[in-house]
Amino acid sequence: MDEKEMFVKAYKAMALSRALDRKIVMAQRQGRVGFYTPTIGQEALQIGLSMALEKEDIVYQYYRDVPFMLHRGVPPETIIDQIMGNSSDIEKGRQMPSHFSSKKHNFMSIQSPVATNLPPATGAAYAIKYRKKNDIVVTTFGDGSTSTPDFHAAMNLAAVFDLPVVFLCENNKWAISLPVEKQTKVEIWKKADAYGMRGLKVDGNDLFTMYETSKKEVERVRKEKKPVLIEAVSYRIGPHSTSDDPNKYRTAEITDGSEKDPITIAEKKMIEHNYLTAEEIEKIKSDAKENIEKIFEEREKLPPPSPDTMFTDIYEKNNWIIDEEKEEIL
Amino acid sequence: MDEKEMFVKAYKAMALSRALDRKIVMAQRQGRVGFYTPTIGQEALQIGLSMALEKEDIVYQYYRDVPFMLHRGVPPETIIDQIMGNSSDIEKGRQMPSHFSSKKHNFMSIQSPVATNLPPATGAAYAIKYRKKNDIVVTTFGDGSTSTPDFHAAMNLAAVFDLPVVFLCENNKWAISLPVEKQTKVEIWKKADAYGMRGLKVDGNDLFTMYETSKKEVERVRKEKKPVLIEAVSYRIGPHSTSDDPNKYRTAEITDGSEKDPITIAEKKMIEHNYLTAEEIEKIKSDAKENIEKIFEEREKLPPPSPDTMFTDIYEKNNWIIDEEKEEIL
Amino acid sequence: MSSKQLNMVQAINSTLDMHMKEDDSIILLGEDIGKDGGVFRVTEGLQAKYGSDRVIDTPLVELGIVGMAIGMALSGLKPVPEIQFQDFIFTAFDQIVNQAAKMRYRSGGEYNVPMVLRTPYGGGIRGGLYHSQSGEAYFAHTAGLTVLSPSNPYDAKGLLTSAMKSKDPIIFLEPKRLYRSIKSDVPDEKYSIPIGKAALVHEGSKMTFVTYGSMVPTVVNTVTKHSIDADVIDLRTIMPYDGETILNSVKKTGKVIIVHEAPRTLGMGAEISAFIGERAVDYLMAPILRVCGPDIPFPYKLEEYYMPNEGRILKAINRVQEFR
Amino acid sequence: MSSKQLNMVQAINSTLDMHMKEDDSIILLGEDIGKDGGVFRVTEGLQAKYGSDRVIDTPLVELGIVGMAIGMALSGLKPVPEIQFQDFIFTAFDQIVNQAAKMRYRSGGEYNVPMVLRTPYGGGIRGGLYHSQSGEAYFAHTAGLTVLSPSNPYDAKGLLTSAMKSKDPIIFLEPKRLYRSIKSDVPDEKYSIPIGKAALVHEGSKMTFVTYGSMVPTVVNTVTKHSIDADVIDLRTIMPYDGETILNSVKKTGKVIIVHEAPRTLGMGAEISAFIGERAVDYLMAPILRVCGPDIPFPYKLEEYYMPNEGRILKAINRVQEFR
Ligand SMILES: Cc1ncc(C[n+]2csc(CCOP(=O)(O)OP(=O)(O)O)c2C)c(N)n1
Ligand SMILES: Cc1ncc(C[n+]2csc(CCOP(=O)(O)OP(=O)(O)O)c2C)c(N)n1
Ligand SMILES: [Mg+2]
Ligand SMILES: [Mg+2]
Repeated sequence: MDEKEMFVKAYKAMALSRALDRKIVMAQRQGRVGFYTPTIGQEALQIGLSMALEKEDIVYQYYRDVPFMLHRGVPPETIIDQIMGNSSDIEKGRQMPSHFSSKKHNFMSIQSPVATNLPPATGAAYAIKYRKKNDIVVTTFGDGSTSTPDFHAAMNLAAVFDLPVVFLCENNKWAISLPVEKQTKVEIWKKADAYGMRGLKVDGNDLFTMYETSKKEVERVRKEKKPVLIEAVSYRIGPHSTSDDPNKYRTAEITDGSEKDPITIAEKKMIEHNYLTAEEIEKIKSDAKENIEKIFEEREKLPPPSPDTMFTDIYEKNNWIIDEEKEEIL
Repeated sequence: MDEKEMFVKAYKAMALSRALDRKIVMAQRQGRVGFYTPTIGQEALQIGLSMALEKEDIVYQYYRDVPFMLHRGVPPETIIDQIMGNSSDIEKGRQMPSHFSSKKHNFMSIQSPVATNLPPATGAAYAIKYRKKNDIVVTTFGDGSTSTPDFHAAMNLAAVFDLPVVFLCENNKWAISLPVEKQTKVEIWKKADAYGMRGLKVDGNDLFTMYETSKKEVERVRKEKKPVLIEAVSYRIGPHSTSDDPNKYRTAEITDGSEKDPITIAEKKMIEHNYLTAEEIEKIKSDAKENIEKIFEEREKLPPPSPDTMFTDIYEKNNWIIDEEKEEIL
Repeated sequence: MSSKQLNMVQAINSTLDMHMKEDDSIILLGEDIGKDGGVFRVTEGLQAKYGSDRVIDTPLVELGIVGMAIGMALSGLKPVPEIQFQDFIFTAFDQIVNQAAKMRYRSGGEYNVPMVLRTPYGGGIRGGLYHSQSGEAYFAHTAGLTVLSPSNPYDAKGLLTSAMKSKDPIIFLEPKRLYRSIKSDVPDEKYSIPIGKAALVHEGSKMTFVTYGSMVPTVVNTVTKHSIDADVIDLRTIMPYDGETILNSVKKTGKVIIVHEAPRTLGMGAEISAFIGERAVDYLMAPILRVCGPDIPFPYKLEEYYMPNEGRILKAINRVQEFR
Repeated sequence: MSSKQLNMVQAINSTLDMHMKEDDSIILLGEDIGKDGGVFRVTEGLQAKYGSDRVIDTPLVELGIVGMAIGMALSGLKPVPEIQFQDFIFTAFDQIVNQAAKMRYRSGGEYNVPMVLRTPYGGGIRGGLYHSQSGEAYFAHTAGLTVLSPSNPYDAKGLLTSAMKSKDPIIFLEPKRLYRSIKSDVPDEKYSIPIGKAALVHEGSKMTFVTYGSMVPTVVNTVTKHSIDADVIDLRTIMPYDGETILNSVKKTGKVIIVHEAPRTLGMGAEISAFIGERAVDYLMAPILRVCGPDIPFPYKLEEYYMPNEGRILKAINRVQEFR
């Protein structure tokens, strides 16, 4: 793929995920979706990193990574099925919306307790190194997540054992209602110093910068088998989740979103680089919207999982206790 | 107290704790003591800091802080009673040796899970600040403890809330069998940077340096109500505990201990400063030894706590379950 | 005596307010509890009223919230930490189990930890695996902890008031399913419901229900609707549970059904059943049944199959009725 | 078939060695397990033999040890993390309860965590509050975990071999009190003891003992010494426990005594008792008794009062014998 194709693909994923985001937020307001964590504003940083990865690389992502997943080839159907918790959902309707999984694309299964995906990411990287493979592991998390025990544990282990891990902090400046200045007194990328790890900050709103930086860093991690902490600076344009009311705790720092919106920034550059024309951009956007509308209507019709699916996958094989409880309940 | 008196007191505490240490290690070999974590090598750094504190300051110490406790006025009897777990033990024989408590001296109760004393230390500091008092909190821990979740949590909270806490890392270079280079890739004092906290390293084997540094730092913490991380560099001359055999994992880096031994260093300086003569030093040492011998023999005769003491202090008042179990057992 | 119709969120909010007004040693701390008023709005308005020193928005670290609260308690304050969802408490589990619970004992009584840890628990809001757990058994199995759970706004106020007076760590479990679904008449003045005393919320003679928290309305409604001649015991205090009240009822009825949302295996039902099996086996006229959550993670889409409901309770009633 | 007289430390060590030789996906990790050979010497010699890549000395972070092991397991390795003392596992509790235990379920079966978490547990070495805990109930209450505990060197090898074959997370609890106190004949070749199957280690007809881990020798010795006509069931698998074997015995004897070191309230005894109360109440000829650790922290000096012993077991025997 040449640069142009690559960026066109990236832009399309941005547009698609924005369309999906809008649709789900709307559908939630209409009572058609239970819950959702909007990703608006974090498209560029996720996709910029994704562009730098290989298919075999493993991602321990978090709940706000829909753009990442879409760019890496997870079909919107898979995303929507999870959000609906329908009978086609990989996870069999077990998890809240936004807690995706897709083994086929080397995305792991998302949990709610924040940052607890980080220590397992180091284990995956250990396995890669032990097997002398060339893959790397990416793990993502928010600014708030840097305060957790799991962040500390994972950062130190990755550093001590020289593991090929990219720690991507998606600094959207907020952890629900807590601004990042109250989360910690330093810039996040500097936390890498405490572990003897490389750390850096990058403008996460600019797809092009994000890609350039990611490419360099990913190459280094792959070659040197050493971790890096990338702080991608962005902004949580939307609410924390559909249950959240940001008016309680923040005034509208972003008036119309157009200034810092990574999609607007990407569009300008796409035109500058002659990768896309304004018309093509409009077409991509309206196609994305249409596409998502269609898929959503379609997937919404799928039935919920059948009740007996609730009683599998606790273990490889049910024990007698679960079988008995299943019988009592169903 | 003038400087001389202060240092003489400090030296006496060093000598006393060394004598006690020797006695307990020996008694353990003779089967008269169950377990112990020797403190040899860490006397100067603890006492140097202790010299800089006020009586009201609160200490969340760890299991290797006997010198600290002795210097701050905890009688050797109290220490030995805890080690023996006898009927005079403040803790009623409930804890393993080395897990001391002395409210009277503002020492907290020691737990085994390492570094879990650190988050509570921040709460104590919060209380001080909230009540507009002038005290500070000191919390101590080893180099290995910096890898724990609790270290990370406490450091960040102390920094974010500007709390008057001295984090004293007693870097004795080992965490049982793990050398500090394998614990983390950076020098410990630098970890403070990750929290926007002041951090510094000091020669923990030199009582005088340790005192000077502590005095400055303690004053700053008290005045500015901001935390500090002090890495006091030392060496674990003895085994991790009486159950440990260091030959399994380390060669004898210290041949005879005389070079880095903080007591030897202190003695030289005491003589240089004309605080003590060589004869006085010898006298202090032999007095300490004699004193400890006497106390140990005495305390060893005390009976164990009576069995019914086992069934108090779970709650302010026993519930019926505990009462019933007590009756069944006794 | 004046009173108000309040839901549980309002009852807890006003009780916290009442205590904070009287006692400046009370400090609330947790994630999003201040400006935001808590994700369930339980602490709404309290930061505005008492300042950000007393209603602290903390960084994202449960271990730190609990650990810090322990230190506050040891220094004479009365901390009330909130864990946003009980599901997230496990990162702080060591501080709870190894520090708070054992402090008084290990220090020979020198130190104690008067802290009231509040946290919403249980299902009913489509929260899936990580916003629905009922972990009371983990705490009830831990010596040194006291575990409370109200089943209505009136009890919430009374139990919380007792908790605030306790000198030991309290785990105060708020059934989030009942936060806004029921109201009760809550007196304006202070009152307390003693720790360790259950309530007989329905009286009868043919069987005994033992339950607590979110399942109390479900059981009472089922019993009422189907005119079942049953005692329904609302534990209110999960640990130490009120053995006496249970025993008196069982000796009268000879039949027992225990209902809770938490997984069956080693859930509170196991302890209650064993307690009865130890001291009232000769009064039993039927098997002791447990109607509980199954031993599986809590599912999102099918949550109504997870939580005990009228149908399952009726099945259990039929089973014990068949026995004679 | 050749065999050797081994103690439990030796049996576990040689079993790990046997599996590691065959399967290079097995990785051991933990504090002081490599150069030092583990504080109980269970992993002695393995780092020298298999290298520091396969027997990893980790930094001091249980949460990281378990979390890293989970990631290894998800990437096709077979990690065997060691927690130095079970008492220290709580800082890793979230990774165990919310990650390892729920991974298969939450991912719809896409991912699973084949990890064998080893940890010494229980009293008997004068370890006080933090080197003596028996926390099996915390794990057994957690859906998704399998909990094993051997009571002798032979079983240790057989159970560990089954654990190594499991595709799900195993909590392998080693009763440290028995590490060196008993030997048994351990065959050199591989064999496995099935998960979920108890052993009837003493046969009789008048009463049933249910026990496991460190208490098995205590119960068997008491029963033998006093010629008690009793079944003694060694669970071996704590979760899922072998309900069938328990039930068969109880139906025969009508009297049950459950013995374990862990605190009584919500200890495994509660579950076993409730299980019996649910399905064999009409066979019962005496109260179901529990002889357990009390609901207090584990004391140092008076530890012999904490752990169930011959005297307390005899008292329980007398109590059930009086009943008829
Ligand atoms: C351990 C834990 N505590 C609390 C929560 C509740 N919670 C969910 S997301 C969130 C904020 C996370 O902020 P950040 O890491 O910055 O990610 P963002 O949502 O901003 O992308 C909180 C507190 C949780 N999920 N897990
Ligand atoms: C959470 C926890 N994990 C493991 C242990 C076992 N352990 C006791 S001390 C120790 C090493 C501590 O090293 P360090 O912090 O450097 O202190 P030092 O003993 O060297 O003074 C370990 C691993 C423990 N007590 N707590
Ligand atoms: Mg954020
Ligand atoms: Mg050390």
